[in-house]
Amino acid sequence: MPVDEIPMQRERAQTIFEKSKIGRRAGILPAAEVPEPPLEELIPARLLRAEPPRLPEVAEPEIVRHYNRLSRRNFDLDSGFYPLGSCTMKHNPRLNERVAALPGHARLHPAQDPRRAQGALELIWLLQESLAEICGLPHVSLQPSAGSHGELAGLLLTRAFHADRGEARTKVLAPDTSHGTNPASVTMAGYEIVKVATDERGGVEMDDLRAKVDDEVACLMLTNPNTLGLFDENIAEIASLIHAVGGTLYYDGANLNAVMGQSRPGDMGFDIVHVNLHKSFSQPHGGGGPGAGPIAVSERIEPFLPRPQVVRREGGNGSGPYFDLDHERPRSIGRLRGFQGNFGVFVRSYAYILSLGADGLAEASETAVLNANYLKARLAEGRAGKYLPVAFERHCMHEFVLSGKPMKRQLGIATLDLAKRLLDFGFHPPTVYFPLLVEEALMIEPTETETKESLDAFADAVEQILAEAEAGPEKAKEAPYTTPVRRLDEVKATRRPVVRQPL
Amino acid sequence: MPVDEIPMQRERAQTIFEKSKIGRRAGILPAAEVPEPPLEELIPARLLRAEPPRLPEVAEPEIVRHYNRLSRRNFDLDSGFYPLGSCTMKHNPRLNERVAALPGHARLHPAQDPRRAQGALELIWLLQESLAEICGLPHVSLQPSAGSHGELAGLLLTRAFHADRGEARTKVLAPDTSHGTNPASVTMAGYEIVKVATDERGGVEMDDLRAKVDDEVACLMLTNPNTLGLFDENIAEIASLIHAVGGTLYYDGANLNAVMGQSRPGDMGFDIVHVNLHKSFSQPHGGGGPGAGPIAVSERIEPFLPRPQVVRREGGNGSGPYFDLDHERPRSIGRLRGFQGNFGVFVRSYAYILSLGADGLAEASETAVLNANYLKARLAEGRAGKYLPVAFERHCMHEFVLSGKPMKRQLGIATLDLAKRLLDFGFHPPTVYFPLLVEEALMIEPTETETKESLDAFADAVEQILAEAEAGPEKAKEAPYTTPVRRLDEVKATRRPVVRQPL
Amino acid sequence: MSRYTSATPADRAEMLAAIGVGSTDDLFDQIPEPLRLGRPLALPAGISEAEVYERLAELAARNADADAQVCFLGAGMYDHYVPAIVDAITQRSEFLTPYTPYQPEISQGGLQAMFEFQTAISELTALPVSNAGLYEGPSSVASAAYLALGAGKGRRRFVVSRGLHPHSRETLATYCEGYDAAIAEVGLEDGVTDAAALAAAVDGETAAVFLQSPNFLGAIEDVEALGAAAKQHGALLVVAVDPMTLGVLRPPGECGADIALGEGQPLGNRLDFGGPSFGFFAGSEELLRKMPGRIAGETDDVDGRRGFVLALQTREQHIRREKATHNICTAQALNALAATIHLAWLGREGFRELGELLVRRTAYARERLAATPGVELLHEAPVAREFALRLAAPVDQVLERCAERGIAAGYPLGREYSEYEDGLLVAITERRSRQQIDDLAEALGAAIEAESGELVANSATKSPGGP
Amino acid sequence: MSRYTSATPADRAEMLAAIGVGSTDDLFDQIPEPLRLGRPLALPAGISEAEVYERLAELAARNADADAQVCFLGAGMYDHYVPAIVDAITQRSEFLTPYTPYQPEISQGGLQAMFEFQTAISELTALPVSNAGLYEGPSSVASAAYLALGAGKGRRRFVVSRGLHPHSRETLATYCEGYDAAIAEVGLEDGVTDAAALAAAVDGETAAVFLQSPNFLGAIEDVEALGAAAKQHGALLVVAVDPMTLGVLRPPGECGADIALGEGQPLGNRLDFGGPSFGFFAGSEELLRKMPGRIAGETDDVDGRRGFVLALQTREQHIRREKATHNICTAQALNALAATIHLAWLGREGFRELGELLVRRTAYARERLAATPGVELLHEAPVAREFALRLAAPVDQVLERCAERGIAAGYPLGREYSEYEDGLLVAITERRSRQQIDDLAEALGAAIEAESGELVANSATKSPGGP
Ligand SMILES: Cc1ncc(COP(=O)(O)O)c(C=O)c1O
Ligand SMILES: Cc1ncc(COP(=O)(O)O)c(C=O)c1O
Repeated sequence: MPVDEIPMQRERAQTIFEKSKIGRRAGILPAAEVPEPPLEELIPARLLRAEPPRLPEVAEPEIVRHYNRLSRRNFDLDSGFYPLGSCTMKHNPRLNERVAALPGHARLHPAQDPRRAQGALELIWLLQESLAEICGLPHVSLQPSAGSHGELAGLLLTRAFHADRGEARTKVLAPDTSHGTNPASVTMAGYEIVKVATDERGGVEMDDLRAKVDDEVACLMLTNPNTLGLFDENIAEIASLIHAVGGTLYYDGANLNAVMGQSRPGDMGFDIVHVNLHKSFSQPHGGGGPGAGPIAVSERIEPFLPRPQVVRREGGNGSGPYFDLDHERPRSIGRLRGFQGNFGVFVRSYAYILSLGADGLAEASETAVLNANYLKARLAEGRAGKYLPVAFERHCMHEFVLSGKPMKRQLGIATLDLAKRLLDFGFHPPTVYFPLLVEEALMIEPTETETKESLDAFADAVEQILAEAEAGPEKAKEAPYTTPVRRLDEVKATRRPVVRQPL
Repeated sequence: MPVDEIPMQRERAQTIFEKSKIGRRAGILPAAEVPEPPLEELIPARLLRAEPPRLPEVAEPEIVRHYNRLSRRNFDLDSGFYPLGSCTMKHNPRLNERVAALPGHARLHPAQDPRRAQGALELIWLLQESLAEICGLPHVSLQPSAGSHGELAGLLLTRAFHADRGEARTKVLAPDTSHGTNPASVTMAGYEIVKVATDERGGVEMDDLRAKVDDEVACLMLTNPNTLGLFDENIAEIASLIHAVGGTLYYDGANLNAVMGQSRPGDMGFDIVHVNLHKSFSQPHGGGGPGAGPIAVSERIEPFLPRPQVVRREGGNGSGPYFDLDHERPRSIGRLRGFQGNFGVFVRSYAYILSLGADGLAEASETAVLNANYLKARLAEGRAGKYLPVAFERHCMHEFVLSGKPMKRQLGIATLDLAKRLLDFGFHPPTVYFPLLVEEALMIEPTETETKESLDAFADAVEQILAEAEAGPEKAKEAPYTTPVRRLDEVKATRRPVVRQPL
Repeated sequence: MSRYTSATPADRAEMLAAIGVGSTDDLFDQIPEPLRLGRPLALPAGISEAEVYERLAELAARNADADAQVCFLGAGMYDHYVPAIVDAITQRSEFLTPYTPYQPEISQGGLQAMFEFQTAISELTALPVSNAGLYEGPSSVASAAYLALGAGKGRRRFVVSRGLHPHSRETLATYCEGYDAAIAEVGLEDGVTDAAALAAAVDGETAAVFLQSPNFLGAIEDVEALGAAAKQHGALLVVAVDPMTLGVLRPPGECGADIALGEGQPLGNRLDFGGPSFGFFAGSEELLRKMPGRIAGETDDVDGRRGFVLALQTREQHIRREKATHNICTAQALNALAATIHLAWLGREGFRELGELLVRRTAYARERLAATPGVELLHEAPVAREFALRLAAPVDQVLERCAERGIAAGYPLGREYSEYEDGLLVAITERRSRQQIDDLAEALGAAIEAESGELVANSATKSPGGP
Repeated sequence: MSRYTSATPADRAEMLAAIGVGSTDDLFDQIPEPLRLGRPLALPAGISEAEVYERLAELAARNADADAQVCFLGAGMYDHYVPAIVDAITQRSEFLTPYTPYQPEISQGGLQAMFEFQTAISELTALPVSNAGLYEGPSSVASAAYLALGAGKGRRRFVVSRGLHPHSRETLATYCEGYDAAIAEVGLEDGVTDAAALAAAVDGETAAVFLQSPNFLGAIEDVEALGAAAKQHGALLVVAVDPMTLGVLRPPGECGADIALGEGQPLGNRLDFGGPSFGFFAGSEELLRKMPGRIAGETDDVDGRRGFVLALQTREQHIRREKATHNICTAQALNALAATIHLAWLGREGFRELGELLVRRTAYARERLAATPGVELLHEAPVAREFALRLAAPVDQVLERCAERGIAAGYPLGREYSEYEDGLLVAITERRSRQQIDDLAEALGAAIEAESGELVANSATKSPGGP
């Protein structure tokens, strides 16, 4: 059968600006209804713009087609398995989109008088309470806009906490497996990052930790389970070491999906936790946001929480309790952003918590761990077991890390090649080359919402790709073949950056 | 470069029933909150079902993936050019979906007391008034659910009209170019269809018409412009011929998109018109509905309109006018369906009329005719002009018909082959093999919402396909190559029909 | 004015040149001058999207919808919860905007969805063949009659239970003018079809017998027993059913029905003031080639891939024209898809559980309301999700008082049944909580008590009506 | 409980067997017993979708949103009409559910959308390079400060106009604790930044000068003139702008700004009680490699097809870690897409027209309200879409009275500016009709008149507050 070029590939990329034609338009505006003097009569000419920005001129039907076709050039969670480690690509319920779109939520102005935003403030308060219970810490602020924002908040809280005690500490410890946002946040908060080694069980190297813990240490940042998908069994001892020198313990909650209703950061001894609502709590990732990174903290950190804080007050003269924005927080670190945070995200995550409830959340984590260990077991068989050994041989939590080192040495294909070849099989590849300490790392997080059939199909695909590679590395090295575009020249994009459409 | 199978084709069709696994589920229900006796205590066992229907057992994430992936196996108007003749595949504004979804519309129960559905009844009334003006006929009923339903309504109105005058006529005339629903409706209405020939200008053959007009003729059904996309210049004379013998003149409004604000069926002498809201008035087709087929009628037909009719009444004792359902219509033909018709469609079409307004509607028809004539001109050039002559050489209205006869004889590829090959170029083919009197017909309706660029690209594709065919017919005869499935065995589907998933 | 066109002045000039005319007006020359409108339509000028939205939001705000009122209205359409995924999927352009799948190679999504829908309906009704859907409920009844005429070699008579939805009976009567067929109606006894009268009414001229279960009064009919008469005289047995009850009620296919049909709205479709929804239509194997509407069938492509097409098109108007089994063309594909998704979401267990929930909450509500002073049962027949009451005060005024308390208490039977002027039909869905049912009882009781006194005064101020 | 999992008991058994453990509990053994929760979370049990919907609808109903009130609130977020296509497109799974585009071959949709967004922002601001978006407005200001520190070789001082949004100033202060940098604030004169004071405040230690135009009081700043001081001392000039005004106001890039940033909500994003929206961030060519956040760049694939990738990733935390230009990872891609679609929908002409409409309606409203007894202008500086008033009666009570008439009359400046206790900030969008503006004037006048009398009594009953 004669084959034509794959339709997607035949269609060359063209931006909406290139589809512009003078005189076309989509939206029109209401009539002014008021006097229409020349603008110069209202605003001095030197403050006015000579030429309008060269936005595209395209009619609505072509705008719709442009973005609909563009959308098909994305792989998405609603189309297939997306085991991107550390990203918790779990099902995004459409119910959450529906309730977030209710006018009472979506059309509420952020500066509305709290007395006329009681529903929104109560929802925020209810979500705060829910996250406090899940994290095992009494106080929550929903203000941070993402995990990294939560990290910065946590470090600024740490700084304020120490300053309040008249101390100026300089160092923040984090394991070498930590996510890039951790050290980046440390620097932004004005601290110096100190790396702690990882032991042969994949946990914190205790001797190295002991060696580095002193009273210059402001904080230890941990992810637990960590980015290897392993729970650090020494967490209790770690906590007491840090607390002994007066430091705070920060929990990077990106992996909370492993322990909801099973184990709580607060009970592990953490002082500050951030939660990625766009991971464990089903906010869709949107191709790179929006998300939200609420923080839960212990009593001693509470005084420093960002302003404003949503509080529940007892109503005066017999009227029931009501909800308010508390700006009077003298020791607060202040604002991290405008208004009350990513409220639309709060609505979705609160709907998710209501839907699952206590038992549902526990079952979600339990199944996430079951799925991960099952896939890990499947990938310990056959060729995968031979070429892609697991980095640390023990039960994992919600994700696990394989090493492509033998595959690279024996078959001549790198982790990147395997990832690209997986694209031809209709799977999103795992996270690759992270964590850094595992050579040719493949970090796999199936999540609880995948079927056994999906996990099996993925394992079979890996097996098949390795079989292809035994016959020769070319197939994988040239992959992908069936994607809208094939391997892209990333070096060129950085060497000679073109970051906008020339007009 | 080694090519893998096209992703879409690699993915074999599997129904949701085949994805079922015992014990899985998506939706759950609220608790009963009331006593829960065994059903047998409430309903006699012999009236109860032993085994529940074998519906699929699938969790929500897989349901979403199933239908999302399925959706990509459709070609749609928001993805590309869709010049399906007689179907008016014009842009479907998303605004219309938004307003139709407002709870006040979407969640209104059809049996609501008219005094508590004033907004809905007013909207219906406003749409009736708008269509009356557009059609040039004073009275409108929105009840029919589609064009064919409107046709049946029109013929039953005709029957009632004659019966009221003590006449029982037997024949309905329609040109040989008429759409299949016309004769089918005629039979359902208990009439005998009589075909009228088409003249060399593509209009009604007047001599044949004169020969067939007598007092047995209850009605003449016409589409004008007709299915050849040509306006019948003799319409005035035709009307007087029919009226002279006491028959009614029915206007099949499927092609109204050609004449909005330009010419009105009522002014042409028609008594009854149906309008396809899912064509000229932008209701999305939904892959085969829903639609709506309102009818506009003249004074003499009005007494027989379906029940109930939405009317505007002057309020008693000083209160303003209000809207009501009028069931008291003694000479009415009665109901054609339940409740008030496809209200959700009315909302969309009324929003469309509000958006365009008087000038916008006229401009839409003007541009539809311009686009059709331009594409016709483009296809009169080069190979298309040689192998695909236009059936009737004159200016067309909103669509035109080509004949693939020379192409078939000289290049050995049929209209069907051309259509299938167009699929590989990312175009929806025109309507094929209709109207019947044109051999190897290709009926092309670009609509007003297409860009010149789309029309040019389509003409270029036809040219390229014909060039391929000059080199040999195989390419087209085996097409398509890049679609999710290739040519399907339709004979098998009818010979040994499998119309449900075996379980 | 909002336009969705792209032709710029420059485009127009180029295109006119290519056509070889000076202006678009020349293209309209073929319309005789006297027939050109020659003036703008008498409609307002077009307005912006924001303004259209405001205008329609104002109209919508003047309707008491099922969010604004607690809704116990039924009579064929019910306030079920439509899962969010139904909207999310049906609003995808790929399902929303295509035409009827005439080109199967690029329409597999829609065609497979039809095939899945047919399978689901076949399962619900326990009949082997289903079409891909018709307009809605009542007109589907008329379509079944047309089929029966075709199948019934010359028989031109229909026997219809008075329990069949009034809109269905009226629609059938309308169509029968064209069918040149007669209708005999059989009354109700204690809420269900009078079996003796039915047996007496059916004869050798009868093409089909029409029943509905649960019938319009909510009563579950003994279809099998009633159907015997039809079988005996070789008439088709056509049964209209409420699809939401088929998780628990014996399906028509097991009761001897030749055709099962009904209003599909309860399955994944919103109320929409009555439409669009869809009608479902299933039948026995023998009727396959006589069915109205589209039918998707399974087949293979040239490479052996499984695929779906519109099967048995020779039944249809675009091929068979005046000899077609029906005139339907555009139907309700998207609404049928919504139903298919809703059914998959409920699943085998959920669908049965929903049926049970309806039956139990309905039993509770029926008992609770019947215990209210001034309220009694209109009939004692078993019910599934809807039931009929008699009120000791004028129904319209009672409804008005309940409405003022934010409750749409039910459907006044007097609208359609003169013999039940005092009748109220109450519908239950999973959205009607026990609390809401208790509130209804409270409101009904209060309204009846209030009305019992002041009948005269009240009805006086009512008469001409007005909003 | 609603679950989204698929593992049936049978699945679990098979999977556990393959893993080689007896129960999932064994898998949690790695968590030391004392750290296992060992009890259910103290949260309610899960409920059905229909119930969750009801619950959230009840909460939503207790908010006075911009449908329930006529909204003149602004202060950084504005009630613009979001075209229907924005929702339709951004709700498509293909845009809604992917992660950040780490695999460009299957993320061209998102990457090209970023590239188009960057182009649009670059056009609006008249600056050559834009990133793909940051969290929101105020935190973008703090990000600019971080960039300035990096670029400013040791300079640790910022000069900030008091016209910069209070949330931005407060956020900057919060971040500066970590930056170890000082902030000098420059006051306002007649509504605009005090030029002399600004000139005096900037010195050789100043890393950046922050202005906002229109500023928080709605006044348009003479950015070019004010910026001179920054240029003179080699400090970066950072200008926060309202994107909706850039169709008519001189863009920052033409006023000497090194960085232009702002709150993106007015572009295609709904109010959402303050988020999610996005922050935009554009700068001069030299700053490209110092920019925070994602940046999409154009390139080719191995076959020469045009494609897009995340460019300059060496700036970012996942590569550069502690030396990264910023810590941001998940940002606001979907919100930026909404803006891109909205801008394409408005188009070159529509965007300019919208700016003109805002300016003219605002001029009308400002004049109309200033003519109301008890109302005067807080400043006379030129404005674009928002303006400040002084009221002759306590602002809170006046607002309360307007609210009772269904009008959110504006933002009480006293909340953030003690010097403007009597100040009211009024915002205009294309959704605020002339009629609504006239109604506001009427309501304000009436409220002030009513209040002027009964100050004492009124404020007494007010104090503790409560809903
Ligand atoms: C372990 C870890 N920490 C922190 C983050 C940062 O979270 P966010 O992307 O929400 O800023 C991520 C997200 O990728 C992560 O995986
Ligand atoms: C000319 C013509 N008449 C009638 C019809 C039937 O309209 P509907 O599909 O709405 O029943 C059509 C639709 O294809 C048509 O093209």
